[in-house]
Amino acid sequence: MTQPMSQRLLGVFPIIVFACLFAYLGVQSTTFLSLDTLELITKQAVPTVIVSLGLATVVIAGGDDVVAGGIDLSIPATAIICAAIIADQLTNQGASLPFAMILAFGAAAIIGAINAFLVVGLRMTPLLATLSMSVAIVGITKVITSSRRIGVTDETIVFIRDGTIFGIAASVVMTTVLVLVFYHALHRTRWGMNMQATGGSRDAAEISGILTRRFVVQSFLIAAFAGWIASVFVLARGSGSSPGTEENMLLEMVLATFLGAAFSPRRVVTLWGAVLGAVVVSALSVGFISIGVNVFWTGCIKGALILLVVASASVTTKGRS
Amino acid sequence: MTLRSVFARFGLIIIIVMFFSFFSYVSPVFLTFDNQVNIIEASAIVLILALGMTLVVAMGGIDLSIGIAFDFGAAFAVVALKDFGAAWYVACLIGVMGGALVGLLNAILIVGLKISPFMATLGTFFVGSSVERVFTNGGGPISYRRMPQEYRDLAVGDVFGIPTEVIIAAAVCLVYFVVLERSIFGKRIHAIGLQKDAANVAGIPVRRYMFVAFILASATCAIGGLIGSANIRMFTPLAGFSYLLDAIAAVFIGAAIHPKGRPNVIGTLVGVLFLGMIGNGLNLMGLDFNLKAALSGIILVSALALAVAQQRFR
Amino acid sequence: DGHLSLDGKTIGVAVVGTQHFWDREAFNGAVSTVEELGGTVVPVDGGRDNQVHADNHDILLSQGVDAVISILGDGAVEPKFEALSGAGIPVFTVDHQSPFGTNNTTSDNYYMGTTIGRYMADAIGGEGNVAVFNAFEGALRICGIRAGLWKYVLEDYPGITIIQPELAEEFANAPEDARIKTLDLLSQYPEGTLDAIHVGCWDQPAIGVVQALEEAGRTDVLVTALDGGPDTLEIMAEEGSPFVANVAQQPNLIGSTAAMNVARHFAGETLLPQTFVEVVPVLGQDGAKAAYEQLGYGTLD
Amino acid sequence: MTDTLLKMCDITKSFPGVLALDAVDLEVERGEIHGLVGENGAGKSTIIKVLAGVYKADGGSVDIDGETLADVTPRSVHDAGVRFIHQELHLVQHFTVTESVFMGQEEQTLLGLSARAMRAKAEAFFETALGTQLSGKTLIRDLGIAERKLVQIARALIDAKAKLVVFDEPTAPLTSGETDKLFAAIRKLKEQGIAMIYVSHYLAEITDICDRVTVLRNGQNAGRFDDVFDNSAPAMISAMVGREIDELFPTTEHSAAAPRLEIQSLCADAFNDVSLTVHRHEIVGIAGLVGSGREDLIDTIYGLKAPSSGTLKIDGIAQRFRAPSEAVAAGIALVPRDRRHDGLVLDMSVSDNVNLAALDSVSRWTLENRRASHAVATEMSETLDIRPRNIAATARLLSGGNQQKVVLGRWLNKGADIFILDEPTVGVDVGAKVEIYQHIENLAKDGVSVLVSSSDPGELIGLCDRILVMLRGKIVAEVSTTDLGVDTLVALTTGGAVQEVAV
Ligand SMILES: Nc1ncnc2c1ncn2[C@@H]1O[C@H](COP(=O)(O)OP(=O)(O)OP(=O)(O)O)[C@@H](O)[C@H]1O
Ligand SMILES: Nc1ncnc2c1ncn2[C@@H]1O[C@H](COP(=O)(O)OP(=O)(O)OP(=O)(O)O)[C@@H](O)[C@H]1O
Ligand SMILES: [Mg+2]
Ligand SMILES: [Mg+2]
Repeated sequence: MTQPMSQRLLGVFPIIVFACLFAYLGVQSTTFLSLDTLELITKQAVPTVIVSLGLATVVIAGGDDVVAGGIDLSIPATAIICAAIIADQLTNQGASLPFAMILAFGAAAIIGAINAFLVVGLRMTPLLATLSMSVAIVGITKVITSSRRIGVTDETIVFIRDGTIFGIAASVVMTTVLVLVFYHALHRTRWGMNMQATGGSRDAAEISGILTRRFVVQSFLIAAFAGWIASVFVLARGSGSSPGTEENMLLEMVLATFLGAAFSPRRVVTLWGAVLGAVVVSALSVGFISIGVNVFWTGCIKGALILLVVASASVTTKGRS
Repeated sequence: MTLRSVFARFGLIIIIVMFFSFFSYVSPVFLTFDNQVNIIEASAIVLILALGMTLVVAMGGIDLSIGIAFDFGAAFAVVALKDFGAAWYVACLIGVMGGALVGLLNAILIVGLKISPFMATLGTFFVGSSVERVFTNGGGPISYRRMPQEYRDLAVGDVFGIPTEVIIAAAVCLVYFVVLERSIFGKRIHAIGLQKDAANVAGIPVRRYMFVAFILASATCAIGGLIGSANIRMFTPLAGFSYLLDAIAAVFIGAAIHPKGRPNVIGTLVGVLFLGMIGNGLNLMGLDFNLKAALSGIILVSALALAVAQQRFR
Repeated sequence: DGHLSLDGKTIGVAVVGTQHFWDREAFNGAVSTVEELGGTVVPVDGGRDNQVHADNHDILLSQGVDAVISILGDGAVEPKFEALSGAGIPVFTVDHQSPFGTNNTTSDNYYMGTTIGRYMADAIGGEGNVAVFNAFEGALRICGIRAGLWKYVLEDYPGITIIQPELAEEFANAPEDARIKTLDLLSQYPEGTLDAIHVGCWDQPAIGVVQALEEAGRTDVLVTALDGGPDTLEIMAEEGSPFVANVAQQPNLIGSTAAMNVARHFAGETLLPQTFVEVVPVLGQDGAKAAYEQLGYGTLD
Repeated sequence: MTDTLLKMCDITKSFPGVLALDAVDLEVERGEIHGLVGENGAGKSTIIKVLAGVYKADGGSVDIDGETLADVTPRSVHDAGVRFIHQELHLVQHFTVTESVFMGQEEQTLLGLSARAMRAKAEAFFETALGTQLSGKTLIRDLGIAERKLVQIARALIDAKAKLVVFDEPTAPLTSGETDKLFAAIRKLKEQGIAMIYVSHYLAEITDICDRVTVLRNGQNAGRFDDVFDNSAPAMISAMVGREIDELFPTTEHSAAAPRLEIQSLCADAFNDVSLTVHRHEIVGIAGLVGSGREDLIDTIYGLKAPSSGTLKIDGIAQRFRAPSEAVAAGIALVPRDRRHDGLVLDMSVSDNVNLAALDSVSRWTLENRRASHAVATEMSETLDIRPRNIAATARLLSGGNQQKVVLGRWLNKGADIFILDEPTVGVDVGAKVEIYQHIENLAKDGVSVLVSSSDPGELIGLCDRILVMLRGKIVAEVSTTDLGVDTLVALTTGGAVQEVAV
């Protein structure tokens, strides 16, 4: 039952589109196709990659129906509140980084638990639960920071921002390790397969003896965990916490994760798809700048491209079923 | 009647009444006629957008681009008035058509290209935002202070003392109620929302209905845009986005108080008024604005949780 | 300045966002002047996210530009400036004073804050209750200066009370948001108990404030704000407008001046740490009309 | 071999308004195949779901291996060695065969999943236990229904720890060849001492493989057959329905009149060059194995799929349907094979479902006239004897047979000229079957053209005037049903060799 060549090509069509685009950008700009640019692209994608790991986990465990299935829109807000807590502790309260991180972890755990309770306990639509949670978290963040920027000069944070490991940006190395850990857990272990089954078909999973509720709960906790981890990189990126960064991150996260589904031959949300999606979105931004596209037009081109890819993915999937 | 059954029947209503009493208690102004009118007036635009959203959600979709439709409605109308000297009613028509254009794009993406509504309308949101920015050379407002009084009256006029925007919102609400809850069009929309394949086999032209519904929803949101632009006599690019969350929240609060958990017009109305009351009440309480932001978020989560819990107790 | 040139130079222009009139005009001024001087522009836009804005400087660094003009932004950009200047790329800031910048081109924010304070105090006869929209005081240094000095001036008027808590405007959909908040405020403070509303750092919300006052028939409440873009000057110029005072900036000129400063730098001139671009205090209907003309926005009849 | 493996005693379960199980006993001995039969709504699925831990019983006890289960949960039951092959194809569409077979029982080492080993095991299991070749890498969504059923079975059995396997109507989507394979597998399991509960509406299957049979009626025990013979079926039927059924099929001769539906050289992916004509007053059957192109043909006629070439005429006028709505407008009605997915809007009421296709006729100025629509639904539920007689009931809550009647009612209400029935009685009990057959017969009498596609040869022979046989996407025979034997028809559908079949 092997697929014919043409179908396999269709399966990777979205990847081909982007490969062509990047080749074009590379020809147009002398700097785009270089290792330095690649490092820059991945470095800038780091916070999005990490929150997308969280979202991908929730989607994998909850199913990819964005309204009724699994979605967690509160991850960026979680990252922002954790960043605010850490920045506040470090700069205003004079606490140590580990203590600040533990405090932030507590906050993230509470958020994850509330999300899980709302979705699993009360059976609230995840879209709704996490969207409203996001609003609440952003509000609480404002109380913590009084809507002010809090700068951070902690050594570790600065190392994550500027440091290198084996000559590669520290944040990229750390994120790569994190991605591998996530990938192994979700795609290469029994636990991960059960998580995937839970999202693939709740009924099927339950009948196979999988405790689906537990997995959905875990997915929200993991998402909050991803938000917590991301906060450190958010702090590093901004050398502190700046108000109002969650909105952009939210859009990029959703985009990256669901764009990733278009990259997957099975057309489902996967971890590596989400990571690739985040990197591609970041590469588009850098690429457009490097060939001097009018800044007012970049959003339009980005949006159109994404629609093109998602449409091609949807058309090719329909063609096979 | 047990406590549980009382809660199951009236849970959210009790919460609403509790908040109402609380605000009346802490703020002497809350209960005044003027302030109640303020709440209703401030809810008019949100209600119109939430109704468009109700239609889409009832059909099993979601529309993240209602803000763009709102903006297009405002932009088309203001430009028609300002640059083409159109009569106010012509401008209204053009505005609604501008909004419908957004719906058309959604419909083509969702019905024609079979992209999921979430992704498609997210894409429309990106493309639409960018078009707005390009069109306004980066996002500057288009102000038209000397717009015809009739057009301004869409927002600030009144009929027998009732503000026009409230009348418009009520009219849209009534039309939506009839269409969605009483007409056979609505019945078919609900059938599509519940089980698309079955509706298709039952001979409902699903694709055509979805096409029409997405356009209708966007056109409705454009009416909100007309009022919005009349309110401040200008078109502010990307203004519509700020209504998205409230619209979604209102629809789902409304669905939560429906016996079968379906999106519905009356529920949406209740949801919008509830959100409006909270916003107004917190404004009147004299809290620090950061604290207010936190409280309104926490109230939103709690209210939604209660609404859903109430349903579970049935 | 006819001798100035940016021929063969590539200049990065980073702006935090372009939705607001001020930001966009400063950006356009910088871009067009760089191009007029024969330079090539690499433009980047942060989409109103200070962190994205900061990140954009890394892209400019990797593009190997000759100089960077950075418009607005918060502390997140400092390490990026440090990296740029470390790589020998001079940074010219706009409205953002930085130790790593070669020069900051800006309006005199101190003057703006005190001037608008005096104008407002005079307009309400030195006493009364005033409300203020002031969400950005803590977030941006320039806003801190403007709102802080406004308050400093008001300390001289014991009869003026600033209503607590202060109000917060939203950045997105600012006029409509301010309109609704003003309506709520008006129902709280009936006729005779509120004398003025001030917007602490800019003036888009003032459009909605004026709208609400007119709707509620409360044009006895006076409005003051800062920036003085064409839209708000037009409102001020209307008959009987409650919007009585403003301090107009010249954002396009500011951007353009920053670009000229880049050229001056390359021409070997020594620049002062800050270049101040003139602001135009605007008082009353006639003042608005005059300013509108003076700033080259056209004429208002 | 009289030692009891499973003993369910006095199981009582009520749902709001329904006493689904009323002190029911079910005993299964080690190594036996135990049949469970009963009309639709008799309580078969409910007692199985009680055993599975899906429903909590109101009363009664469950003993497995002589030990009373303190808590009947999916896990405790699974640990006790009970496996379920559910009627629904619960599978993840985007999983591979291997992933599906090992779902919930993945094998892993310290380094992670043993993907290769699992795949080899799965493929070997299909080969040896089920006699099929199936690549472990194929995605479920690329499989046919029958293959998915096999995956489901493999999943339940692959760990080789099963003591009791419960099959809920496993053969419904299978062809007779596959059924034989399945039976072979079942017998092999039995040799290993594994007991089975076998739920089916096909009594021939029951008499074929079951050792003992429990009959339920109205949520109560209605008898147990400790010895099952080939000729036990009539006795079972009378226990099930509480009366004798001698006439399953109405026997009217139709005088075929003018042609109504004409198809010429219709081609699509799954079938080729199909031509057929259905006249007024005529019931035409389409026989064929699952995968013979029968299903795609029906979908294509109804506008669900597009043909690549060929013509379709109604009353002599060429038509091209791009969607079912156009077919409906041309007077065609489809009773689909998957009524839960395609037939009903499960969360709408019986009334709404009955009126869904003909809403225009119960509306005034496009507003729904509720009095009219309720009247229509009430009348339809009388005519078809839909139980419960509550038109406000949600369609989801009806039993299979009653759900089918609602679908039928919708089209009777719409008044279509051409009825296409795809597997009209799958999962429908004998009593309801008779009623449905009678309604089909009445339609033909009234001048409607009927096209029945079915995998039940007996049904086709009993019901139709003519049968077209499809094989590998082509019509290979057209036979009159007068004096047609089941074995002949089966021989035609399987492409030759006459086989022993279950009716
Ligand atoms: N969850 C439920 N809620 C309410 N009623 C139920 C529920 N499950 C089953 N019933 C009712 O219980 C009775 C027994 O149903 P059950 O499904 O066990 O019958 P069955 O023998 O499996 O029928 P079929 O042959 O159609 O499969 C029916 O009247 C059914 O309507
Ligand atoms: N949630 C529910 N509430 C009420 N009744 C239900 C519910 N779920 C199922 N039922 C009833 O349970 C019965 C059995 O459902 P099930 O899914 O087992 O189908 P079935 O009866 O086996 O159908 P078929 O006869 O087609 O095989 C149906 O008669 C239905 O009325
Ligand atoms: Mg059953
Ligand atoms: Mg059944």
